[in-house]
Amino acid sequence: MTVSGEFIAFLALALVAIIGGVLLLNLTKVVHMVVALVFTFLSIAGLYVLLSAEFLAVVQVLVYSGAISIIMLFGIMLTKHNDEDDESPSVGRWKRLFLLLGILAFGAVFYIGIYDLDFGTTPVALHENNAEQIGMELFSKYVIPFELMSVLLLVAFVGAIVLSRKDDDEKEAEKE
Amino acid sequence: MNSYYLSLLVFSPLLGIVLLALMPKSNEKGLKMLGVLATLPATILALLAYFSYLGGKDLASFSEQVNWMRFSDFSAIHANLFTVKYELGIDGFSLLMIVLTSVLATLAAIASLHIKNEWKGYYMLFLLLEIGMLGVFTAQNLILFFIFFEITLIPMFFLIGKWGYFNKEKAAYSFLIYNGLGSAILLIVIMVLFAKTGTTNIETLKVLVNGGEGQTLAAMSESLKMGLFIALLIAFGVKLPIFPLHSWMLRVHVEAPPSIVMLHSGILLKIGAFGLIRFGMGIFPEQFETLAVLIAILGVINLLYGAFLAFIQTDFKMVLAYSSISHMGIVLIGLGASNEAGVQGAIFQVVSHGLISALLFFLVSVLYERVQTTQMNELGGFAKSMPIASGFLLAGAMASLGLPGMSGFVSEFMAFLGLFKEMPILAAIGALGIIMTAVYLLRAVLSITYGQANREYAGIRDLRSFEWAPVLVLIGLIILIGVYPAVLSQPLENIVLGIGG
Amino acid sequence: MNGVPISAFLALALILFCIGLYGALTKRNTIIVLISIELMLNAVNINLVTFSKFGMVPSITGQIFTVFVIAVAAAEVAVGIAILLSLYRNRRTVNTDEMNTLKN
Amino acid sequence: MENAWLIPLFPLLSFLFLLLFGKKLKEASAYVGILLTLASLVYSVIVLVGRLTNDTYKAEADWLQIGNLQLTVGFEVNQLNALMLVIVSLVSFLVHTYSKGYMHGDERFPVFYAYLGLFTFAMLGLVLSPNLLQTYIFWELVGVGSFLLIGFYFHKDSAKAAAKKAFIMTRIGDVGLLIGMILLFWQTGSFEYDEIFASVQAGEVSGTMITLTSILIFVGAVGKSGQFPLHTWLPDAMEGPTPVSALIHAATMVAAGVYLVATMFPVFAASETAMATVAIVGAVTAIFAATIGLTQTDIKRVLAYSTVSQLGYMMLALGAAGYVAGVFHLMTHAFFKALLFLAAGSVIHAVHTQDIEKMGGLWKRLKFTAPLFLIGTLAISGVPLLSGFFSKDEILIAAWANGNYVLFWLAVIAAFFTAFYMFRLFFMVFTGKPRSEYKNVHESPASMTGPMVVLGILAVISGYVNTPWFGTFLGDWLVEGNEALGHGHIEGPAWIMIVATLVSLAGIYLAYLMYMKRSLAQDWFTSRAPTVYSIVNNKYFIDEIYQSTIVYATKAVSLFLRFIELFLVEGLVKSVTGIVQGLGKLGAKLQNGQVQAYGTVAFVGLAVLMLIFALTGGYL
Repeated sequence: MTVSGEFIAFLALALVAIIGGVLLLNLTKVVHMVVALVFTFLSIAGLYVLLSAEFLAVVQVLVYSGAISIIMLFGIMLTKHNDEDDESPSVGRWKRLFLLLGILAFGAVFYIGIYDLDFGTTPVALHENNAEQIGMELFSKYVIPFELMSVLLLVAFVGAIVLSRKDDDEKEAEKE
Repeated sequence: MNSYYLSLLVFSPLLGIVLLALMPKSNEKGLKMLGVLATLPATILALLAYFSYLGGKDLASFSEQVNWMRFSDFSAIHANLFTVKYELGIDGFSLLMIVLTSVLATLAAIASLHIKNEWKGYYMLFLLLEIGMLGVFTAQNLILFFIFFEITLIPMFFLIGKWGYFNKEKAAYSFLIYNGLGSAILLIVIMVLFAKTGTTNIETLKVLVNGGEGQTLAAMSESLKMGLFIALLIAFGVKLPIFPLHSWMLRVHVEAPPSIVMLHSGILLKIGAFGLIRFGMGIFPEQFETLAVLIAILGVINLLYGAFLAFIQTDFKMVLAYSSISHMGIVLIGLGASNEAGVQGAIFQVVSHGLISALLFFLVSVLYERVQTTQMNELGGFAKSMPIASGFLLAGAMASLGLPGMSGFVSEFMAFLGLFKEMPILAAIGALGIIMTAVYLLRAVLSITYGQANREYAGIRDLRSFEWAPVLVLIGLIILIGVYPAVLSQPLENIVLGIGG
Repeated sequence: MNGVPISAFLALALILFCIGLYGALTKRNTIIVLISIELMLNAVNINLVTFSKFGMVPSITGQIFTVFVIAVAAAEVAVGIAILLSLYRNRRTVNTDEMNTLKN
Repeated sequence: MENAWLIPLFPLLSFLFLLLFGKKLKEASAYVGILLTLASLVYSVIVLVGRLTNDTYKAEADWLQIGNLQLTVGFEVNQLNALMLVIVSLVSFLVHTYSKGYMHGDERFPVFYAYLGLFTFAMLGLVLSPNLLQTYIFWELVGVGSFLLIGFYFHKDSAKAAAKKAFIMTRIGDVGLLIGMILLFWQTGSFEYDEIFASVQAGEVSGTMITLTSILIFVGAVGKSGQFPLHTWLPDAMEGPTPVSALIHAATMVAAGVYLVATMFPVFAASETAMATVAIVGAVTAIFAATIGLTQTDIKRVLAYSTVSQLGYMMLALGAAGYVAGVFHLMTHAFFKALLFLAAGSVIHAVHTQDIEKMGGLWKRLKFTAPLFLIGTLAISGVPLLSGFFSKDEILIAAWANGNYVLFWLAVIAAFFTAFYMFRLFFMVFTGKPRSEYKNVHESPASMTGPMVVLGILAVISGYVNTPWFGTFLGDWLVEGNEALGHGHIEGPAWIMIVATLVSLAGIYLAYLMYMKRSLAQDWFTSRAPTVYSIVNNKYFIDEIYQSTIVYATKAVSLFLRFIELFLVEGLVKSVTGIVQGLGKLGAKLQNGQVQAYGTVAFVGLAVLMLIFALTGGYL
């Protein structure tokens, strides 16, 4: 296999993504964890570029690295923001081992399934006018799901607001 | 063909349950009276059936069938494929068991007059138990058998757990766990048979499994049959009980109220023997033949093991419990011989031990009611204060150790007669058990009745009015069978010939 | 033409999914659990995009689905954080092992 | 004779009647028992007389059907049966009468009579049985009767132990009988005596099988007849009331073993080994028990050991092919031993002790008892002209004729011992100075002396039915029409009779020297060989040996099994319950309410499933 530039880029991005994930598991401060994950999200965006999905890469950066991470940080700050995630080892050691074994088994099974997967390469033109292609599909073939998605988002936001406001009412009710 | 006689017989205690449910809880006399009365219809019907059989009536005319369940429609292939019918019927053996069950149930109900509290619940469960026992012996297919089998477990569990002695909960749980496991295995066997043959009717199975007319849906290999048979052996071995599956039964014997033990030792243990003879021998005769030696060896082990352990017990109830194990060994010995004499001996032993252990446990109940202990080192000299009860106790022990002229001898004799023909050496070893039986029973009974009274039992009364009935009926039956065994052997003729011939 | 095989992407997605799963099931802080779930969703997204390019029938549909997933994930995070906040107000904790009301 | 089956039913009736109404009848129940046994006796005599002129009568009815096998019950009257019927019913009747005086004042008087009835019923039934199965049935019932009567004084621990011991020791023998009987059944296809004999004589049974079965049946006889090594229960059985000892442990039940061997004689005769076994066991028992009898001080125990010894004689006779001699001695022994026991009972009744060292000088006080006791003593010692002389002589001749010279001399020595210890007993009880303060010693009532007189007469004259001088009537009659039983009378050298007489007189003279004249110190032997004395006095430590071997072995096996029970079986239980509990606890632990835990389990389950699918290729 020739070492192409694309391959080097993939390796680098993959490495960053995995390091980000591992740090998520191993860091102690919650804020640090979230920040570590931002790197993962960013490198995934890079991977999208490699996979000829420029539009998605942009969305990924915007939504994940931007919006979701920020929401998370806000969430942390609104709760015990300097909380350290001290994993009490005595309680969950067996559970963790159990789970680790399960995950390894899971990973192994899937790895067996994918390690020599190759459908052969069919030349495609996804990278040409990527955003336009997506837009065409979305507003022709997938218009109903798209609309439903907007409804879902709306409901979610309304729901989020209601949930976080409800307690205020109760508190006022308690005060009175 | 459809007479509702058997259904009436089996479900007649239901009437008692309904009436009891309507009675007020505190009406002790009424509840007890009703409880005893409610067992009578079944007894009368069973005796009627027995005498009409003696009078020449065909047992087949008692059987009845109603369609009940159907698993998908295979009627194109065969009308009865994968159907389960509600079908009751009796042959000579089950007729005897029904008579035994109903009579013992009535007597145990009388013995239950010693119960001190919660009469309402007690008698309701008691009658439910009776339904289950009667049903087990009349069921003509395996699923119905299994249902009735389970019906006996639940009331028994509560009867032990609620009205027993000090460790009653533990005894009840170990009863439930062991028997639950046993019936789980039984269920597996039934389901495999059902899946393979499409029927659970016992008579049909007897033909199908042994490659008679008609064919099974899926072929059954010899090893599968053997496996099923061994599973059956274990399932009923728990019930019987066969060493080493017996420890639950000891606890039950010691902890359950004696009136319940009368039924338990008298009937419920016999379900194991009944199942082995009916299903083990009936459906898997070849496998039975192959394992006959093993069964006989197990029988001898049971016999000796129970006898030796009974010898060192200090609690009279324990002695009787081990003696039950020992006597069930004789059933196995008879079955292991698997010739006419052996099988007939086994069946005789089933009936005779039912009567004898019921008698002995009833006397235990009488004794316990008066002195609140069954520890032998605390007892002694009862022949002075209770000569009649002691006399009956001695008579019961004599019957149990196989005194001629009583039922125990006939069965023991036939079982050994059978085994000596097939395996003389094993039988000779087993004959040691006859000596040991005498040793431990005399030791136990004499230490209660003979000797000096260890403490003053002033004002202890001998048998009271209602206590006479069970004692007299039981000892009468024991002697009747011992002197004139044809009362039992006559209904058995066809069965025994079918097996041995 | 392309030096990176399809299995490399899939393996990466698998690793990330496993990490996310492990985090989701072991971390005590609910926020980290939420984030781990996001990571799992991302791993799925990688798969979708990969198949949209290298799959049996390459097409843009995979990317469309990714868009949907991202949208749903955003909605989920919003609702999740909202629930978390209201929980925090009630119980003064974000630790999962103290949230065992299912038991009682 | 067709109604001979009624004979045992009279005592059964007595048993049932007294069981039901005994409480009301009090001591009047004695009359019920006496009358009903008298009826048996009368009928027995009629049957015997009938048998003298007619042939064997046999009747049977079906009892039990086992498949194609048909077991029957019935009765048979042949020579031996008829003779035994009379002996049993006579002794039983006499004992019934005697007990009226002896048991007077006992609060369980009716119960005693009921038990006597039960025993007599069983014994008569045993005698009438035409097949082995029925014999076995009554054989056991006889054992129960004996058991109940030995344990009659149930509050005494010694009586309780003796009853238990008697039952269990005989039970050991019974199992031998049972096994032998069943084996024989499968060999010959029948329990009927005549069919068994026919089959054996036709050579249908292999030689080893005959030996095996006859020895097993002999084991039964050994147990019942108190032969070595199962003899220990018989002396202990003296705990029962004395009339019982006279009836059961002298005249009837213990003779049942001899009767059984006599009945089965054709089978035994077919095997030399079996015959030799019987003879050897008999001779050994005879001498063995006689030596123990030398040292005992309890009046009833002396008699008990002498019974054991005499039973040994009978076995020796049968084993030496002296069928007639055995049966003859059985008859005479029944009379004189019953007499001795009843007389001993009379003595005990008078002085309220059984220790002969405390007695003495009773000759003048007990005017009836003493001479009668003397008659019995003379008869058992084999003094000429009394019954014991003739029957013992027959046995010695049989042993000599059979060629067992060792056994013959053993028997002669035993005869010497017998004469010695019996007269030792007699002299110590009745002569010398009164050794204690028995002031109001009085003779027993007529109901007790009457039976003794009858037995005394019989002890004198019963020997004359079979003598070398006046004809061997009994012997000829017994073997009439049955070749297998041997000759009626065996001719033997005349010096045997002289030797026997001399030996018994020597024994008597020695006892006279030691205990009457006291010219020979009583302890001249014991002081010279204290070890031998101590061994004999302790009955060769047989009880102790059993105690330390068989009893301990049984206990050890039991304890070992309990160990198994506790650790193996209970271990099984514990593991079953442990598994169930462990699963339950694990399940409860998993229900901790944490979503993550549930998720973990669900996921791991999924992973395991997938792993299984992956490894097995998708389908199980």
